[in-house]
Amino acid sequence: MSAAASPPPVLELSGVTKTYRVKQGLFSRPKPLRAVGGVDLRIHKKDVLGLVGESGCGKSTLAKILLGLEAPTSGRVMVDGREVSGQDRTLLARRIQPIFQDPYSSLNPRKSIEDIITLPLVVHKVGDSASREQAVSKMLDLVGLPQRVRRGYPNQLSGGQRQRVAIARALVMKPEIVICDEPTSALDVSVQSQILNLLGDLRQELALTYLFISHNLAVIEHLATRVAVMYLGRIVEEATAADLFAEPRHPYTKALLASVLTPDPSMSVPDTQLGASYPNPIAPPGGCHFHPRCAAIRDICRTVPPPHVSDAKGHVDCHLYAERTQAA
Amino acid sequence: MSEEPILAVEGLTIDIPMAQGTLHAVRGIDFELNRGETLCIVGESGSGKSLTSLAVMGLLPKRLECTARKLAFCGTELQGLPPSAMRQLRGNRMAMIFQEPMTSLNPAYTIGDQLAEALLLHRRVGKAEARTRAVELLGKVGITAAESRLSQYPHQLSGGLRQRVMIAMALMCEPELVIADEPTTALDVTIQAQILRLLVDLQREMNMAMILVTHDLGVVARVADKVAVMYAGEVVEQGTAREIFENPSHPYTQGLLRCIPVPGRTKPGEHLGSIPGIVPSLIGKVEGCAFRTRCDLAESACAKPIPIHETEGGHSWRCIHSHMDRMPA
Amino acid sequence: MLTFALKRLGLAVLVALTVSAVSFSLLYLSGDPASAMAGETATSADIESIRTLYGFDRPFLVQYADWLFNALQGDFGQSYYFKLPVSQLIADRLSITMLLGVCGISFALVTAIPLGVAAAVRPNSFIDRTALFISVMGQAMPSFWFGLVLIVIFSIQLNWLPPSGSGGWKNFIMPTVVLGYYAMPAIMRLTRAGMLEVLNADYIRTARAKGAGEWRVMFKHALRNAVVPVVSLAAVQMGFMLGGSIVVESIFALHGAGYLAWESIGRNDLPTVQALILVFAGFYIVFTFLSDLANAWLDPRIRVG
Amino acid sequence: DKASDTLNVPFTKELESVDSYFNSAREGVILQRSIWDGLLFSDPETGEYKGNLATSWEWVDNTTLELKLREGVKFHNGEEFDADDVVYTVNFVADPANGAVTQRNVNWMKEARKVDKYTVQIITDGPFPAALEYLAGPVSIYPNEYYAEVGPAGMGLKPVGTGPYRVESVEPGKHFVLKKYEDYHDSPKGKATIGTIDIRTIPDVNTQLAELFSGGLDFVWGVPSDQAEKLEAMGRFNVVNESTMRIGYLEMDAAGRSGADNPMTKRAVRQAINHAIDRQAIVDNLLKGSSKVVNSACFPSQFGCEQDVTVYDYDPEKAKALLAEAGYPDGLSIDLYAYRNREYAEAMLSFLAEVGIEANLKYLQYSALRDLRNNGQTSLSFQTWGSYSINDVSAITSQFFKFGGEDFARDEEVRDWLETADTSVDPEVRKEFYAKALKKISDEAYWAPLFSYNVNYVSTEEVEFVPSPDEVVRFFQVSWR
Amino acid sequence: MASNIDTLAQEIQGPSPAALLRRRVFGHYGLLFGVTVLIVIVALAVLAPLLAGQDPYAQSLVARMKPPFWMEGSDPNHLLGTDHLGRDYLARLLYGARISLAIGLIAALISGLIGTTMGVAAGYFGGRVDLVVTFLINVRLAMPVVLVALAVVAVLGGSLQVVIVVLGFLLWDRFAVVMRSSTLQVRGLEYVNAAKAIGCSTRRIILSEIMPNILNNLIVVMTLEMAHAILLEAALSFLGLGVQPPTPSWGLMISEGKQMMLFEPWVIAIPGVALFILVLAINLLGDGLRDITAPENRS
Ligand SMILES: Nc1ncnc2c1ncn2[C@@H]1O[C@H](COP(=O)(O)OP(=O)(O)OP(=O)(O)O)[C@@H](O)[C@H]1O
Ligand SMILES: Nc1ncnc2c1ncn2[C@@H]1O[C@H](COP(=O)(O)OP(=O)(O)OP(=O)(O)O)[C@@H](O)[C@H]1O
Ligand SMILES: [Mg+2]
Ligand SMILES: [Mg+2]
Repeated sequence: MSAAASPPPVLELSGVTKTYRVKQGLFSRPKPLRAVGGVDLRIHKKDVLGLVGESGCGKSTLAKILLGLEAPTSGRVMVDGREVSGQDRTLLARRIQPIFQDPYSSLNPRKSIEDIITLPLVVHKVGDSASREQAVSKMLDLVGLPQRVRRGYPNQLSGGQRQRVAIARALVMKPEIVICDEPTSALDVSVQSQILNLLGDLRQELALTYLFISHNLAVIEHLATRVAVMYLGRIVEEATAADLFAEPRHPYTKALLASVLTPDPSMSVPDTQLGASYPNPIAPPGGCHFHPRCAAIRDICRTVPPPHVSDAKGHVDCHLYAERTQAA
Repeated sequence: MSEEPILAVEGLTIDIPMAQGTLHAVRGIDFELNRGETLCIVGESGSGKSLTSLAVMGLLPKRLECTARKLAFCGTELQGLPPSAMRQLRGNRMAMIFQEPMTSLNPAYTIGDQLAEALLLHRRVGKAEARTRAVELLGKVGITAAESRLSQYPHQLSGGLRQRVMIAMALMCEPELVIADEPTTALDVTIQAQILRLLVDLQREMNMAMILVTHDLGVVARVADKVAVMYAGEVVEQGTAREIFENPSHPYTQGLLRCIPVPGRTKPGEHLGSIPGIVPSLIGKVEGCAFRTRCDLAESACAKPIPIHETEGGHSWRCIHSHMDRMPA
Repeated sequence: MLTFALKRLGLAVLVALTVSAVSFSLLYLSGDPASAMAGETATSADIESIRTLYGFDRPFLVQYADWLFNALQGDFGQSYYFKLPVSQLIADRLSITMLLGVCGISFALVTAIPLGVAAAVRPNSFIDRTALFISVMGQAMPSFWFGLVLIVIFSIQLNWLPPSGSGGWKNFIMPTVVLGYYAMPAIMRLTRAGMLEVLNADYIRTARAKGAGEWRVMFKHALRNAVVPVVSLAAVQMGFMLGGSIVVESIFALHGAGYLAWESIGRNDLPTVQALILVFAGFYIVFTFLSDLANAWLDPRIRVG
Repeated sequence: DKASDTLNVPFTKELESVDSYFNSAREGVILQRSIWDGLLFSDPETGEYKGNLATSWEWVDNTTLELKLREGVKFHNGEEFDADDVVYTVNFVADPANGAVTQRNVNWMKEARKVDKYTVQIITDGPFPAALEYLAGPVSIYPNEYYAEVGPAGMGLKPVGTGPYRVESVEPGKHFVLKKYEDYHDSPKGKATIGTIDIRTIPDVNTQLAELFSGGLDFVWGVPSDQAEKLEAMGRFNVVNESTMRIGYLEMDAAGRSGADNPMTKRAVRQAINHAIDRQAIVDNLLKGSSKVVNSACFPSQFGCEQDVTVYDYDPEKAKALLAEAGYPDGLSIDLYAYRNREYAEAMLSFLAEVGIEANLKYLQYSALRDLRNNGQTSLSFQTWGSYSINDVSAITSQFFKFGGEDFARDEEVRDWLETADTSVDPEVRKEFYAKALKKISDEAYWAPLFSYNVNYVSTEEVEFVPSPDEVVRFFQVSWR
Repeated sequence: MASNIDTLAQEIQGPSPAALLRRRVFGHYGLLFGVTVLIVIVALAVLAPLLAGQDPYAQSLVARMKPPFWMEGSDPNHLLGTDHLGRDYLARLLYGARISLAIGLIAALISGLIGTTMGVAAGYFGGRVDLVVTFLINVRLAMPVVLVALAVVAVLGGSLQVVIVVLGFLLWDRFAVVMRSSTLQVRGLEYVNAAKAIGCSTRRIILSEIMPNILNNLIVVMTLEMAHAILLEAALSFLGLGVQPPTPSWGLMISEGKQMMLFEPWVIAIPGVALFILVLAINLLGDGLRDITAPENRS
């Protein structure tokens, strides 16, 4: 927990921004869309950083940047203190591996399970065919798939099984960091729990670090050690899981927590106090992006972007806390 | 009880002819719904929830074979009703809200046109009147500047707004029964809560009966008066929400409840409960309990016809075990 | 909107320029235009004098630039063969081809869309199979052969329709059928596929849930969306059809632009061939442009950003 | 048809221009004969020259022909015909700068001079014995004022002449309507009988026949022999066959223009090819009708066409032997160029193959083939020549053996003999030297003369028509039965 | 009394893609018909020398225009009669199948190579490459194929090779369009991202992740273009600017037979029907392939 003494973070982002140019109608010229705007983030070894936020807020884009699938428009990505952009992509690929949301499209339907799992080894020229064979066996055991699936094809597996294959593929190179982009949101709850349990076990066993993206706060709470909340491309609050769930600070985080529906028949549907309008990412609102929906809005929020308030617990971008710290 | 149920379903069966054989997608389910009540149908993907709700609306694709001992809306048997009579009910006295707000609105027409269409089809009203009603309902579902929204096209709205439009559209004719098929699954958590709240409020206000189809137990717990838990085409357990959550009696329901992490209840990092295995295929002959391949308590008797246990409070479940170890409340 | 139109226009001009450059170099770099002009009984001296007279001895690029400069002003030069301005010649012949094209595409649309819709409404039914059969036949039937067969049946055996010429509406029936049948299968299939896809769309279920009748669902909700790609295809087909009218016109002795093209190729009448390629390309470009506009009008997702 | 007094006929080819000096097609000649008149008229049956627009003529010297003109003739537009018209027409077309398409038809004339209103002199470019033939044929007289005003283009769109038919309408290349000219002068051509001639261009013989069946056409010519036979058998149509002056031949590169090592430079090879082809079989089975095998390099009826030349009969064995003798015991491979009658060419391929000559057919457009020929790149080609229907051997031999672009013999002796014959006005001298040349051409087997062509004329039974050997349909001689 | 719940639960694996494919192939009558007919035609073409029993080039001017066996006056030596030069029609028909197949196949291969390269490059790299390729596709689509093909053949002279090459260089547009959109589609799928994240080279991604998944579309377009090329060749030959005689191309046979079509309709009927059947079979094959491979069944 003591930030100062700890070794450098395995993964560090500073000021990462990604801007797309999107065309809306046939007749309009492309407009910039800031999918990720100035994100600072650190992930320490064996941490599970939960990243939550609503659809379209830039979570997947951030994940793609970390995986080297997209180049950030600006900002730096550092792995073990070394900047990534200069590094060889294959090096990055050995250390950071993904698990995607859709277990159906994340596996090449034309390849056998064995081929899918050994692909990283083949690409990085690790071992010979015999050792790869062994590696597949080991991975299948690890993710709890029967050996006989190795000659099968993705279409013969259920969603949960496919996700296990994806996990096996991600882990076969023994990466340090696994980026899980909503790995369970396409799965049924009964399967989701299997995968969550598996991910938890693997983390213990292999000392993995996760960036875990989800919009299910219950899942995040269950798995994450730290949580970052994203809104319209920015991280608006970041803290340890315990702190964040015990004492959410940003109004958006509060609303998110309030909208978690625990299966408790004695409660009714909560009122999140959020406005109905969802902002357009192409023309984000001025000032604090969140202000049109904020329950605790003040005048300043409409015009001035919120400050970046850091403290021992983490950080929060909100005018409410800026004043409090100033006052203190 | 004295009042006639608004919807009574008995022995609803849906078979789908497929290349490999017949898929018994829904196998003899029963439920009843009274005026002003909310029934939640909950179950995993593919368990037949959507088919059941489409069957009630009479919207099943023709090639599916649907039979029931009884399928009555306000006492009227729907089976065998001529298509025109069925159309008179649809959108008028019973309405439906679909899961995908992104694709459930016709991209070629304005919001206003699509809202008005429902009313124009069933009421003798003019265009202007239909518009006024549309504006009124848009206001009701929390859409600001409703007037200007009428001339917008679906693609210009965000998902949450579109789902509100869908709700407004369903309510145009003040139906007595609304069937919402996973109305919030595709939405963000915050918006989901808003939409659910809106639905519940409107349902109370208009005293509609509502069937809410979902796979989210959290939603069920908060919204439902009655719950039907479906597994592989059968209702395995049915009862009041309180009964189901406090006294889950079918091993599947119990398993489900153990699977979900609950903030404050499950400990972070701890193993969650899980249900091993996968849903069986329903193609071909299906006998006995469909859940037995995944059930800890399975016995050979599970392959035989399964009795239904029913308590006095209307709580019933389909299992060979009548008295289960109850989950600690 | 304006920038869009301008951009499309710019692109269209660029496409047309490239087409003209490609065809110009194909045609002029090989073969000897002077000899072509001279006619069948000319001597080598005749040919030489023509060569210098018309400037065929100049460098290729100069000739192209010259041609292009004039073409931009609507002057495609003189037909070597008819000794008439090519533009006048083409204008004269184009009316028949256009008429044929319009008839052909109308025939294709009028048969293909109802068939496609009917087939999509009842997949695997008798009508679907019939439609499929018709389209498969249409795709496999060599149109020149089809034309000959029609002549044998309807002109010779039955003596119902005149085998050639362009005197009256009867003359256009067989060419229209041959040309239209060539374009029909693709349009029908696209209509069917589009309707099938649209009929499975969620918003169709929504319309039904509102209590809309089948016809309303089919025509107001489904067809409107399914027809968008059909419009583009019809435009493309129309462009192809004008180019493909060569075969039909030569079978039915219709003196349209297609037939002119064929004859001009045989006569090495390069300015005419060149201009015709450009005109056909121009039509294609114009049609696709119009179809884009039509689609924008049909599909608000394109129209309003 | 008879009921409407309209003769519906097809043209096979799109005519480039109706102005007869600016087209080079058979169809143009047909129109020319109907719309315009020449100064003279050549009786198609006897070949005798008669006065038409001229009434008498006389050679003043070797190069000056003086003609008396017919009086009282009016052009279709009412313009009066006189010496000015002749002078203007001749001087216009004889000037190469004006670009008359077939220079050969007009370049023998230097100029025309008006003597008085009804007398002109035509000055030739050197002695030109065939002058009368041309004046009776391709040289027709245009109205000077009108022609000066509209030029060839205007004449093509709205032709005006003195002929038996006036032009009602022209859609260039597509459709021509002729009307009987009621005020036609008392010409040896005779007055037209049919009121309207409606000509549509229908490129395909089949379509023409289909139209004939369905009543859209009354009269069709150039029908291939197979179809003609069938039509005749049907009994619904009149089928008439007439020979033409066109002959087919194989041209061989004896001069080695396409390469000195070209097998065609060897006389034995050329003779072998002569022996290899069963011309009689081709005539009997493919051309049929009144076609004949020709042995000399000209059409037999042409003046000076010597028939007593070496004849190469069909003898494949001898052909093989000759090939072996020439050093090709295993045969050889060569390209055969052709531009018309693909089926005849195909048949020849097969005959050549039999003696071991593997010929690859290169079937080209005429103009493309002519380019190659003029560049000396065709070592073997199947050619035909119709001599512009001029019944004089100079119209064929002099075209091909006087070191022009199409001369693949390049025989100086032959050239000199032909030169002598061409420029002499003494028929006996001409005959003698043409015979010498033709004999040598045969001996050396520079060509393989093949056969003469024929034309089938098919009409409905209402139509009365007598063909002439010059392939020219004279509408004014067609009548209803 | 094992009900299928017990058995199916054990059997985690469904049928393999190959098995699924087999099942779909045998359930598709159009496809089966197309394949069968095509196999027969290919067999006939390959075995032409054995089956024909005659030289397709051997002429006999005295035995011209013999009618086929079902008509009066037929010659048992010439089952389908003889053409205008007395060549055996059956032999020409069989050898003609070779021509058509060769033209279809080679032209489709050439255009497939061009179009696929362009389409995949455009779809995968996007940006400028895509702009250029889209532009070229537009240019190509704007050119009237028949006209350009005729013009080029007229200029270069018609021979089998020229026709094949010209068609090959003209018919790549559909490949480019389809391959581009397929590539775009596949490129957006997660497994391509996964392969990138693994560190696969661009070459490997294109060749082993993208190509296998768009191969079905490629094959479908290939068959359709093959049919297209065959029809176009026939049309060019019919118009006299295609393959040259005496090559027994079906289009040429129709063109030559056209002379007699009013009197002897079988002359054009035989090669016409042959052409029709061949193209029909190829199209049915293509349609069938599209049907059975189109929606990759999701469990
Ligand atoms: N390739 C792209 N081109 C243009 N815009 C893009 C692209 N990828 C993403 N975007 C836009 O960037 C924003 C962020 O997208 P992103 O996929 O990162 O969101 P997300 O938080 O992962 O959402 P979800 O929860 O739905 O997966 C969105 O508005 C999206 O439309
Ligand atoms: N039109 C159809 N044709 C074939 N099978 C169908 C069709 N509609 C549904 N099914 C099958 O019927 C079963 C039940 O489907 P249903 O849509 O009712 O499930 P659901 O419970 O609504 O699932 P989800 O949560 O995924 O919406 C599934 O196995 C599905 O594959
Ligand atoms: Mg995402
Ligand atoms: Mg559903």
